[in-house]
Amino acid sequence: MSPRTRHSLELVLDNLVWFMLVFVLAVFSIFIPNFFQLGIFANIIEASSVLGVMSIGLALVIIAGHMDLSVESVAALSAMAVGIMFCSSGIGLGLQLHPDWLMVPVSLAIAVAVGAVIGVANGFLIVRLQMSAFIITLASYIWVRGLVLVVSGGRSAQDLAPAIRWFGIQRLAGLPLTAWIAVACFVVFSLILAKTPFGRHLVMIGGNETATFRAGIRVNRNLIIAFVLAGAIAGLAGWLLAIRTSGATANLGVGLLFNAFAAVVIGGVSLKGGVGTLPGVYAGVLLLSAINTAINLMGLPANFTQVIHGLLVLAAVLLDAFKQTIRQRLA
Amino acid sequence: MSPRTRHSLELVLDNLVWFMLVFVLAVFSIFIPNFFQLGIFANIIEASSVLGVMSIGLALVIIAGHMDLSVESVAALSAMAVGIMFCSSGIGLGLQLHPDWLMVPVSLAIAVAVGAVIGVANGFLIVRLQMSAFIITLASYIWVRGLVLVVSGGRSAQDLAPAIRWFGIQRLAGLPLTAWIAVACFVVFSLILAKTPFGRHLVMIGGNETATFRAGIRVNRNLIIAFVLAGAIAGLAGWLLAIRTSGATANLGVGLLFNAFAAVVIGGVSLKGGVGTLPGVYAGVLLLSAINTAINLMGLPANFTQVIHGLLVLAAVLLDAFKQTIRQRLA
Amino acid sequence: FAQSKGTVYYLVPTLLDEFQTGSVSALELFLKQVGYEMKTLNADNKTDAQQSQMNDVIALKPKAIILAAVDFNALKPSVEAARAAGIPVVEFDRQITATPSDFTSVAGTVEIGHIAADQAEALLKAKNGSVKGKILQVLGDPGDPYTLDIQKGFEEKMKAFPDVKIISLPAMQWEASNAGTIVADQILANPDIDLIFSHAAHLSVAAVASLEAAGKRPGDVMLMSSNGAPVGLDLIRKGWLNVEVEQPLYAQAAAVAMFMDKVANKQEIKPGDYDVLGLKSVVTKEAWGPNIKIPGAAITKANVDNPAFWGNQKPPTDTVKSVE
Amino acid sequence: MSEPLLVLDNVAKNYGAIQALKGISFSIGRGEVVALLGDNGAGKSTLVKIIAGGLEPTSGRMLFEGKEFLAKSPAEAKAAGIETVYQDLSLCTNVDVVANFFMGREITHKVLGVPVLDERAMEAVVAKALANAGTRIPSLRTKVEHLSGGQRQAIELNRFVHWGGKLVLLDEPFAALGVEQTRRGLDMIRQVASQGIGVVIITHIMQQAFQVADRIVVIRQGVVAGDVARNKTSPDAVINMITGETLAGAGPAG
Amino acid sequence: MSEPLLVLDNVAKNYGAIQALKGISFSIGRGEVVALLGDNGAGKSTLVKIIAGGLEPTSGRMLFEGKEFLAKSPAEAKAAGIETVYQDLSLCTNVDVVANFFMGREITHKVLGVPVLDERAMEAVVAKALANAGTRIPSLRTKVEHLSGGQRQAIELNRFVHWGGKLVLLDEPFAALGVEQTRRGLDMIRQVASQGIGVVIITHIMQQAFQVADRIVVIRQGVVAGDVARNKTSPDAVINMITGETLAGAGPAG
Ligand SMILES: Nc1ncnc2c1ncn2[C@@H]1O[C@H](COP(=O)(O)OP(=O)(O)OP(=O)(O)O)[C@@H](O)[C@H]1O
Ligand SMILES: Nc1ncnc2c1ncn2[C@@H]1O[C@H](COP(=O)(O)OP(=O)(O)OP(=O)(O)O)[C@@H](O)[C@H]1O
Ligand SMILES: [Mg+2]
Ligand SMILES: [Mg+2]
Repeated sequence: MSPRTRHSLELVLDNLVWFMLVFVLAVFSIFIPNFFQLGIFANIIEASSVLGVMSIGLALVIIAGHMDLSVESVAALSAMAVGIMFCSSGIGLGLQLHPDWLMVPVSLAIAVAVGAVIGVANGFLIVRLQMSAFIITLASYIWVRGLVLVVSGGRSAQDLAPAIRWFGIQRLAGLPLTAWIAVACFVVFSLILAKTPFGRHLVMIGGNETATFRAGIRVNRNLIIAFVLAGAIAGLAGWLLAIRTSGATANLGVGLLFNAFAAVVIGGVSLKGGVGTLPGVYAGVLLLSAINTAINLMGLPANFTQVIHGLLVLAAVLLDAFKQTIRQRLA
Repeated sequence: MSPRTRHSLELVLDNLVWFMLVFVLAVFSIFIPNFFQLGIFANIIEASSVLGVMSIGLALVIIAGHMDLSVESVAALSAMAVGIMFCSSGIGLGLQLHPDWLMVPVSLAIAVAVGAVIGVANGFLIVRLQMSAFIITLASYIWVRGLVLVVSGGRSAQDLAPAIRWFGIQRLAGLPLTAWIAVACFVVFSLILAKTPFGRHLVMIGGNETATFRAGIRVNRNLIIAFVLAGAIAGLAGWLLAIRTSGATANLGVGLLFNAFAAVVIGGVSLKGGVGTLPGVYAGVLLLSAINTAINLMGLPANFTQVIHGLLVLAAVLLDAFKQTIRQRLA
Repeated sequence: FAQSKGTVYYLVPTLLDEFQTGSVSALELFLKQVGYEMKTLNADNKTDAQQSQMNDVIALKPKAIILAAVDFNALKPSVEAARAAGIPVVEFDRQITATPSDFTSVAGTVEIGHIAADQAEALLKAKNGSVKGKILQVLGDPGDPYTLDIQKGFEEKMKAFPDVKIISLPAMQWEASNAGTIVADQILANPDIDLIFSHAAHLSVAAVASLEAAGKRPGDVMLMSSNGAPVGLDLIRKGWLNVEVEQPLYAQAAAVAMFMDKVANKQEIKPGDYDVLGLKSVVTKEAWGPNIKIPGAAITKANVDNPAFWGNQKPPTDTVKSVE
Repeated sequence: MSEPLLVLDNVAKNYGAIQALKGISFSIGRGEVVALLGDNGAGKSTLVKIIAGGLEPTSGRMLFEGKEFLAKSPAEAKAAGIETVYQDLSLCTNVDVVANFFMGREITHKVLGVPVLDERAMEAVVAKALANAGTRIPSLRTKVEHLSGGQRQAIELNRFVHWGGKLVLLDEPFAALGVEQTRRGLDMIRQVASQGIGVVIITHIMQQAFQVADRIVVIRQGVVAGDVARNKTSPDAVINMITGETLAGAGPAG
Repeated sequence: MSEPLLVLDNVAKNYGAIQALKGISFSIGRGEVVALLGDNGAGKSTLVKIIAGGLEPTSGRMLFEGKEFLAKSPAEAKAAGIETVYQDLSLCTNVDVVANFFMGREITHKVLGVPVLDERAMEAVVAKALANAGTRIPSLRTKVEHLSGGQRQAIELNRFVHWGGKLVLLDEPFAALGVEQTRRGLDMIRQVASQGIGVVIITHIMQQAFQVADRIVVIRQGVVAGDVARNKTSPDAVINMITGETLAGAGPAG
């Protein structure tokens, strides 16, 4: 075949998940009543913002050859911290700052800080003590969620300060600001990963840690930064979560972790490390969110939703299998 | 240092998790009132049987360089199948076979078969389509649990046929037969992994799949077998779960997956594949079970338990970190 | 309450839900008043975990075990084991009918569904003149019998009204933002939804957040939820929530305390009417043993500030006394 | 010589846009040692992988013992009697020397009908093989990850002798071997050939080629640039074939 | 010659029970090329890793430019001016040639104060370097996993030239290189040395050693078995030093 057709085909393959997304959306629009409307598409993007942000941090550590199971609990803890401080009812203390907008940076800073601290803990234990990231962050996953229970006493906070809620309500081009924040994060971190030495190093560490170590790259430092980033970003996700639910409950965010992993993998990131891009991950996130929304609109008996959900995810992934076969053809 | 001391030290390190277990048990016995009694130790072993059996299958695929997230849901499905057929109340159909003992092999066969079928599906997709085991089995994790919801309608079955329940009640040397079944599984599969060509091949595949492929080992065949085994063993775990519960509930076994992973990793199996032994895994299982029991007996405010649990797991793992440092000394 | 009469264990199914957390403090309070220490174990919604806890607690030989089962009937074997070991078992909040127990104090989840149905009927009639319209029912986890029973009760009563359409969707694992997504999507797909019924108040909070984000104001869509958590009451005060079906948490807990002496000492409990914190309650002898039923109530703007509602977080001042 | 053992007929291989092999044709006789020479990136390893069943050719055909032949997998090639030593070593560094030596062909004895590994028997064989090759290894039970480059290559090189077969493909088998080990390796190859086994050996060291080979085949940029009997050529002549004139335009080619 | 660049004083290394190095002492001068020879498993790579900061010696000391020296990590060694080419290639096969060539030392330009990779500049440098080395690579943007053994080694070997430094350690750098590439490599080493950079090169091919080295150091079973100026010895003599008489007792030791 001609180099040009080959080239364009390569392009399609490299961005397959995006084409999958379009395909899936098309199918849903045709077969699911009420699916095809701007509002729904806006919902898909809006609903994906928390998961999306969380997936960024997760993708970073996975690309660097490790993983972080604690992101879900970290997000919950950050959300709870924000909730307790800036909610006016439930267990909220209803903290007030003047001028009001001051609460935005402060709450954000708190959320991110909480996440970063746990990220430091994870990173330190994993890198310095050379422990398996899986088991360390699994422990964090448990004890951080436990911490949420402790600080909240199992109760919930609601009525987030309007100044903060504003991000969830105010819309720009039909999308709430929270969604735009997620998009912005993807743009920024995509650039960092693709264009800066730091990003390049993460990819190479994920590919061959020994090689990078021998080449004089400060592997430990980079890895710890990656874990801190993962934590901090999870904190941001928690902030968005609090805004979305206008407060925080003890079980907030339960189940996000698996979706984040699914999104990352569907997005083309290899769990072996060293392979993957963030735009792909965002496509994966949107794909999952689309599937969720579709299920909400299909109106099937409640106890069928989960099977359908699993099978749809599977289907989405199987599409990806074609990639291999087609590549074979090409070669 | 003298070769002999070195040798014995190596021995300790290689079986560190067992020493950790003894250590932990000792500490608990000293500091937790009522912990030190045969009944409690029996409980620890009894409570660990389901988790233990499940961990065997998981460990096999992980050692072969892959993973299986579906084991938890598979166990639940098998349990539900057994529950629906042989339970006399709830959604149970109260199937009767004569002579009674016939129900034992039949129910067992059903449970194992259910698991094996799903194992085949996983294995086929992963090996033939060369998909990431993580994402395929993640999908299974979701849809299989969904299937449980569908067949059960979210309801539960109780009053398992006494002939089957018998395994959970009849005790041998203070332990219910279910516990002995788990122990037997560990013995058998430890031997298979360590002493047979099949086991050897799994380990080598986990170490370097290309090499084994080039050496003419039927990699795909071995891997599919591994996944089928994982499924079938999960089915057996489900059977034990049903016996333990004397029935099945829609969300039976939720959370076992994480514990299984923790046990496997604490047991010294590397998630990168190619490293690990089953006795170590059993030690890991007992360790986690001991921690759980300890927490139940400590009688601390309920909303602190989860934090404690996470931190104890962490502590258990950290002990493992010494291993590295000591090895350094040795070298 | 001078010296302690001994320790009682409370096996709570989860602490990720305000009703359960509330039950811990309420039981602790009332049991103390009648002279018992209480220790709590949290099963995190895991049936098998709760079974292990039963086994372990049995080894501790407490005065009694108060069990709020993760799954209504799956703990049958454990209950039997405990009673065989001479430890009385009290069923709290979640009924176990498969095997006898020493005392049962539940609001009756199906009944909650019935009350909710009555309220829905009234609300729809008020809005649409007759009982017709669309209801979005946000369930909890589809694997949780608690939510399924409420659904059962609600739907069997609503059957009477053919032109009421009910859309039911589960918020997996009772997670709030799942509920938020469901509402956000449905409000677009079915703009004509009249009433949203969430099976827990904290789900309503997320629902409200989504409505707000969709530009709705209080009253545009009617809301109703069950279990009477504080968050629900706040939403009523704000005008978002029309009705909260309250579960009489305090009364349920008080009842357990009132009969604890009899339970612990294995004396029989006489059927009849009892006054529990001012609520008229009936003790009956059922196949599964003595059973006290305490009517749930519907909370509206009218009575929202009544301190009897546990959602107001004002534990009753008058102490409970053991039944003689 | 009788009909050749293996005949390559215009074998070509593309990796995506890259033409690694543009059409290779030559043949190997029974008991013949062919040295396959060529510049880096000429396509030697690619060719070996195709014969060994690790890669599918884009076009062309092969005759093995006169019959049409195409191995879908290394297992098939092995079954047909083709042993291969790959350039990028293929050992499982997570297991010990013995396990690697017997990878996929473990010696077993039945216990209650179940095949059980016979470690002792295997260890004895390995010890003998490595002794003959003159390779010192601290302990046959050390994991391969703890071995030196040469020690690893020795394991891989000596495996094939043990299994014989009909055709042996050696992709730079001496690259990491010591002087003595290389000498013995070359002797071994001659012995193997004398048993009527065909041998293809890839190397970049001229003397090695001239010491052991009957025929020399040179590949340049995916085509056969020369195919001569050893005794009819000289190292310098071969080197010219390898480099060709094209080297002027060395460096990255589009 | 002035004070030596690097002095090894009785450096020893144990891996658990295995004594890989029993006490090595020799020195390398500025601009001097030392060929480090030895049998498989003699301890050459171990020694290199110790100097390069990848391994901690069990005992012994080193002097670098007269000062006590012990690199805790490769980064430290690099900072001190020691460049290393490892025997087991250390490339990230998941990224392209350019990325590997500049691993850890990327060329960047600031954009709003943020360092951004300057791919064009880097690509130009790599193209030039590889052209000089006479290595053909389809495209500098192909991932290294798609390159041939020799092509990979070429990348690694040519990195160090670009970075110079004070001391260069080459562990069998030509093992996979073609004839022409090897020739150019040897020339390059002489050039590097002529700039006053010390070079340690490990190889199993006598001519290479005799072609490039000023001095030849032989290690046998972890001890220095010989340290002679090239022009005072002969390949055969060296080979005897390498193999020694001990070979009688070859095969698994210990
Ligand atoms: N998997 C692959 N994908 C793309 N190109 C490849 C792949 N493998 C090899 N190539 C290219 O094919 C050409 C031939 O590679 P091959 O490994 O056969 O060379 P070689 O003759 O073995 O070289 P060397 O002597 O260095 O081992 C090289 O240009 C290489 O870049
Ligand atoms: N990580 C390790 N653990 C244990 N033993 C090791 C380790 N690395 C090397 N050895 C042993 O130390 C000895 C020296 O190894 P080294 O790699 O230095 O040899 P070498 O001289 O480089 O050999 P070659 O010429 O084959 O590369 C060998 O016997 C090897 O088995
Ligand atoms: Mg090659
Ligand atoms: Mg070496």
